Amino acid sequence: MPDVTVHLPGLDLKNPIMPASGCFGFGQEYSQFYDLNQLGALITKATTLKPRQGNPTPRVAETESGMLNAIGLQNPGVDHVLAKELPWLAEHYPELPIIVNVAGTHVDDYAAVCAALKAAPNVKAIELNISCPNVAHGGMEFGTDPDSAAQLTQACSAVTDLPIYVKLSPNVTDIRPIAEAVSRAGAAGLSLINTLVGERFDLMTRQPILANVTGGLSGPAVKPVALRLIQQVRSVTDLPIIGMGGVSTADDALEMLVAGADAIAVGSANFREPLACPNIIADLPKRMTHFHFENLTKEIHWEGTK
Amino acid sequence: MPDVTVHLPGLDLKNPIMPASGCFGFGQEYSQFYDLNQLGALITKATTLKPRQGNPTPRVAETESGMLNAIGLQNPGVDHVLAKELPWLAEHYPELPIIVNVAGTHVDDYAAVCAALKAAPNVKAIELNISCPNVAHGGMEFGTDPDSAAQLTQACSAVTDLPIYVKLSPNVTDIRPIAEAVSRAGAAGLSLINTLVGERFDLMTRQPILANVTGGLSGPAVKPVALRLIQQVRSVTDLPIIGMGGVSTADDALEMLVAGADAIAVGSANFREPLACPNIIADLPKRMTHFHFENLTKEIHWEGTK
Amino acid sequence: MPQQQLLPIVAQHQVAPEIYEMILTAPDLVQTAQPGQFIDVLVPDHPEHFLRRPFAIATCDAKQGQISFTYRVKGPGTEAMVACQVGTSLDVLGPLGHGFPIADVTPGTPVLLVGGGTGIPPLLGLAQRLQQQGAQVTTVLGYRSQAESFYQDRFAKTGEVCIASDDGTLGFHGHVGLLMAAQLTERHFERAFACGPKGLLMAVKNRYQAQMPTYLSLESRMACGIGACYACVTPTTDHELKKICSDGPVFPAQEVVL
Amino acid sequence: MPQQQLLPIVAQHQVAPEIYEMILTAPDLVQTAQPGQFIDVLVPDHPEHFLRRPFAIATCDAKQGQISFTYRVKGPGTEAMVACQVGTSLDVLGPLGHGFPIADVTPGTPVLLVGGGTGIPPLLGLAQRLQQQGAQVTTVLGYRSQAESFYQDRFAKTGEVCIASDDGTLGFHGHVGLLMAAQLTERHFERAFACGPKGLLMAVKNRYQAQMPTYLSLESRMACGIGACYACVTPTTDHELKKICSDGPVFPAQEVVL
Ligand SMILES: Cc1cc2nc3c(=O)[nH]c(=O)nc-3n(C[C@H](O)[C@H](O)[C@H](O)COP(=O)(O)OP(=O)(O)OC[C@H]3O[C@@H](n4cnc5c(N)ncnc54)[C@H](O)[C@@H]3O)c2cc1C
Ligand SMILES: Cc1cc2nc3c(=O)[nH]c(=O)nc-3n(C[C@H](O)[C@H](O)[C@H](O)COP(=O)(O)OP(=O)(O)OC[C@H]3O[C@@H](n4cnc5c(N)ncnc54)[C@H](O)[C@@H]3O)c2cc1C
Ligand SMILES: Cc1cc2nc3c(=O)[nH]c(=O)nc-3n(C[C@H](O)[C@H](O)[C@H](O)COP(=O)(O)O)c2cc1C
Ligand SMILES: Cc1cc2nc3c(=O)[nH]c(=O)nc-3n(C[C@H](O)[C@H](O)[C@H](O)COP(=O)(O)O)c2cc1C
Ligand code: FES
Ligand code: FES
Repeated sequence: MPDVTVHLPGLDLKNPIMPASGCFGFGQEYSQFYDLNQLGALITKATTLKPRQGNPTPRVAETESGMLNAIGLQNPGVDHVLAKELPWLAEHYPELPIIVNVAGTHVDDYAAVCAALKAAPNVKAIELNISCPNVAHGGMEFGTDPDSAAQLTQACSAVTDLPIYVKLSPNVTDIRPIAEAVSRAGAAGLSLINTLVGERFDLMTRQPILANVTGGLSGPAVKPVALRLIQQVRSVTDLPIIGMGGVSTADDALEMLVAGADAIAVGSANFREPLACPNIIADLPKRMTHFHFENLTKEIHWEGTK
Repeated sequence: MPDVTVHLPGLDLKNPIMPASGCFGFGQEYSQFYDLNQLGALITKATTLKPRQGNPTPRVAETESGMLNAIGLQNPGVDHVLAKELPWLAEHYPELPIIVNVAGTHVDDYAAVCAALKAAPNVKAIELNISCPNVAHGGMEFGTDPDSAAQLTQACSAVTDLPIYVKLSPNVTDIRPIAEAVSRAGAAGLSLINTLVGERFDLMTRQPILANVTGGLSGPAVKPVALRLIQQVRSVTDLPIIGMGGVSTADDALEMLVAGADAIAVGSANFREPLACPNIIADLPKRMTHFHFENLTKEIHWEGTK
Repeated sequence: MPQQQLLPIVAQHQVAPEIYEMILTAPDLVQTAQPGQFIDVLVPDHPEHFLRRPFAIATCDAKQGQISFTYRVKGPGTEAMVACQVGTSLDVLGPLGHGFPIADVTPGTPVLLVGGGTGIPPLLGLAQRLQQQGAQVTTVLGYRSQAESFYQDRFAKTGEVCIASDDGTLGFHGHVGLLMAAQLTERHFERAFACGPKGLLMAVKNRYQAQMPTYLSLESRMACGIGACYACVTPTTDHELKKICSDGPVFPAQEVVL
Repeated sequence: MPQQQLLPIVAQHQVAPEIYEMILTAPDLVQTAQPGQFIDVLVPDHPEHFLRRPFAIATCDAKQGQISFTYRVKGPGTEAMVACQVGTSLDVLGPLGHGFPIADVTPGTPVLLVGGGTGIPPLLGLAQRLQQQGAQVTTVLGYRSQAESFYQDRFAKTGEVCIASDDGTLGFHGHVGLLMAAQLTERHFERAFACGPKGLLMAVKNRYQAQMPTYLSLESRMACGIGACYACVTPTTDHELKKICSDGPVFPAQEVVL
């Protein structure tokens, strides 16, 4: 039986598969379909200091083998997350490691959310969202500039002992300097990719389908871009990488691990197939055997990234 | 009957559909399947000053609803193109407007190709490829820096009377300054998008599928990104735009025209469906009628870009 | 509790131009599904159509263990569904959302149903259930034209039916809002239910929400269909956002801003 | 001249583990197709599998107007093809490329065919055609194992057959290169044809290219299949690049660098 455990800062995972931020709420909905204890971990919807209403609707559109979303960080705010969502998870899935995706507009509010999360013992790591393309001040500015990204990472690390995984944007000319900057600034790991910016038009109305005009592209369509960015970032840093972007099968997950990821988040695939995560988890050992993988350590990363 | 003609600098087109560079050779192969006179125009494979061998194989890989290529600008060089390819087109399709895609490594060799093309009367425009992601010096440096892009555009405009359409890269944090820079430098139009950088791995060998490691992603998967970039560029310039990226149907073409394009190039779709271009050309008037388009003037661009 | 199931297609037929009815074997769903709930359907054989498509359950036949839904061909997904063969199966999530609240409707209660276009099918199941409960059902149906009309005969078996068409080729000439203003102002109802385009929902909301319990079924582009992604929200009168997929799709008219 | 056609599937059956044979009605193709040419197949019902898949034509039955090809299930595209039903059609481009040059092979000429794995099927059609022309056909076939072997009986009808298997469960123990070295050095042939993995092609090239006209069928990842995209090139001995799809897939061994 191949070994599917992975060990990352703050996260001892029985398998590398976790739902991606924003695609799984805070877990309650998908718990109607299966026991979330099967998951390696769970990444929550973005959490901001104050509740946020997000963007007007329509907020989603379909694209070939993918989708656009412009949710705009709607969330109930960190107080509610601490009072309701995290305790629900702790009560029903006490062993499940939770990663809270933290978003904001300034260094201060990001840091305030990070500091507040100390109160929740089931939170094992923070994913710092510096790459939301869907709100005017959704952190995307942090995600496209190495210095701002580093400052934010440093400020957040200063207020929490939790490991911080910085979630990078694919919408940049060169992702490597940003990865290097947050690495130097104290990131415990990296998460990539967030969504690519895209849009669609309705031919009858000749208007953009999304009320926000642009949205974030995700799903199988973006997988080759995610693989490239993960491999490029792996080639400049040893930090653990939570890889994501178009994973729907165990083979997709393995391909991303070979590219340089250490764990895998599954986003939009949940919408198409509510059992996406448990299916991948069930298939993973079989596919590892098929492709002669014994474990999921750094050994499996493509040597070209080393 | 809706009016499908479009009128761009150097190009009076009976319809807006043309095969994209690199996906149609110099026309001979697809002429086995249909009469190329049906096309609005034809964009050739990249042409460089000297013949080029391109990258090692494998050069292509499949992705969900898309493909990666790393051909690496293999082409017979401008002399051969002038001696054989363009005359063949002139002989068999004397009325077909040809746009030659020009690539290079330095300002000088780009300009030399542009100057040489004067000799071919059927060449009606130049597409300046400053965005090939697949060779170390394939112009991608020009495509990611506004100043270099502008210098190159200026140098090329100086040596030819042909209108120059500058082909932009999607692999940048912000495409608008580059579009504005080449516009000021004398571009007659813009072409976008070239391919997104991506890669794939073979799970059995754990090696990249492409010998070049990375390749350019094209096909339906990239369409929403193309639509976004076309709309964004349209919002900062009045230059005509040849739009491309994932178009396989008349509806795709219309969506791109609404986003701000003035003509449409069809690339990878030719591989899947050799009749992609004539099919789109045949469907276009029907779909225009269905969606109440009377013509394809700037009037149909989404007003948000104006 | 929503389930994911592969439901065999028993029949599919066209009921009007561009409008098809699909009947599925769904012995579990018929046990629990309420009028107004919906299913989220994976388009078969088209993995490139990435998202599921939500459709309201039209009718539930508990005896046969079958549900039906009725859809308009709008885009590539519904286009592909027309080609689905009897005997193959659809991958379906359901029942999803909350249906029309009717448990407390007592025999003899006069109720009004107002539907337009593809908002009509779910009202058919609702009308049938209300009739079974002994309610006195009046249905107002709005079509584009006679040629595009469907299901009048089936509604006729559930009670009184008033029909409007945009072009006047069938029944009242004009939209259902005008029909209600012209023909129903004197009539007494104790509950109103509506499903259809925004203008229709507005007309019903404005006319009835102050007088009687009024329920509207809303639509929105969805991704997850179960409340996890925040794609489908609608603003409420108390400045909150509710999820149409899991808090709705049926809402009390007074609760939502259209 | 290649054509695009919808070719009905007459039959599909498994010939070995993971290896399937598909028979298509192709009255036009059988007129012109030459052994060694290939077809480029669109995977049905899977628009997300964007590119066509190239497969060598295995046999041509001019009387029945049918062609066959034989494929190994490797990835998602061929996996999906296994599910194709008889009666449905495949969207096919073909015949593509240049086949094995055999027009000038005269009756009685001893010819050698060497194939391995999925390189074996196109040699079957070649062997049949050479036999019809009166050539004296010897075929060397390499399999992984007896369990994964196929078509020996059919080759037996065309002449002498020598078989090797990697694990020794069938015929000679070892790859075809070793078999040729062990059993065929004394034999006289006047032409050699090979199709299979790179190692096999190298062995044939090295052993025979100096002695007699030797032809190799190459493979490469393709996009257009017709010479328009430069995806599938192979280096030649005179430092040029040739397109496998349109200049090949069959090349004189002396012309190409493997
Ligand atoms: C709760 C609910 C119940 C519905 N019930 C019915 C019904 O009974 N009959 C019926 O004909 N239609 C119904 N619809 C609308 C139906 O879901 C869309 O018309 C359908 O999904 C369009 O799919 P397509 O493939 O034709 O279009 P595409 O344009 O290919 O759809 C692309 C994506 O957009 C979504 N989408 C497109 N248009 C709409 C829309 N108007 N509303 C919601 N999502 C949309 C699709 O679900 C899909 O995810 C309902 C919608 C909702 C939200
Ligand atoms: C001229 C020619 C003739 C061929 N004849 C046969 C044959 O008779 N029988 C047979 O089993 N196979 C043959 N092949 C190989 C066959 O094309 C691939 O095995 C098949 O395309 C794999 O598709 P997939 O969907 O299983 O794999 P995927 O991994 O899904 O394929 C993805 C893409 O990569 C391409 N690809 C993957 N592997 C290969 C490969 N080894 N060679 C070329 N392209 C590949 C596919 O065509 C497709 O475009 C031939 C290849 C060529 C070039
Ligand atoms: C509907 C939706 C909402 C998302 N919300 C967030 C979010 O709140 N925070 C975040 O960091 N990423 C968010 N993402 C991005 C995903 O976490 C993930 O990075 C991206 O979708 C790529 O993965 P996928 O292709 O598997 O979906 C969201 C994605 C989708 C589709
Ligand atoms: C095989 C292949 C070769 C290409 N070669 C060139 C090229 O030589 N010059 C160029 O400017 N673009 C080249 N492109 C990019 C296309 O012209 C086009 O910009 C891109 O593929 C997006 O369009 P599509 O999605 O319709 O393919 C190539 C694309 C492919 C797939
Ligand atoms: S569709 Fe996801 S929350 Fe409603
Ligand atoms: S596959 Fe395009 S040139 Fe051979």
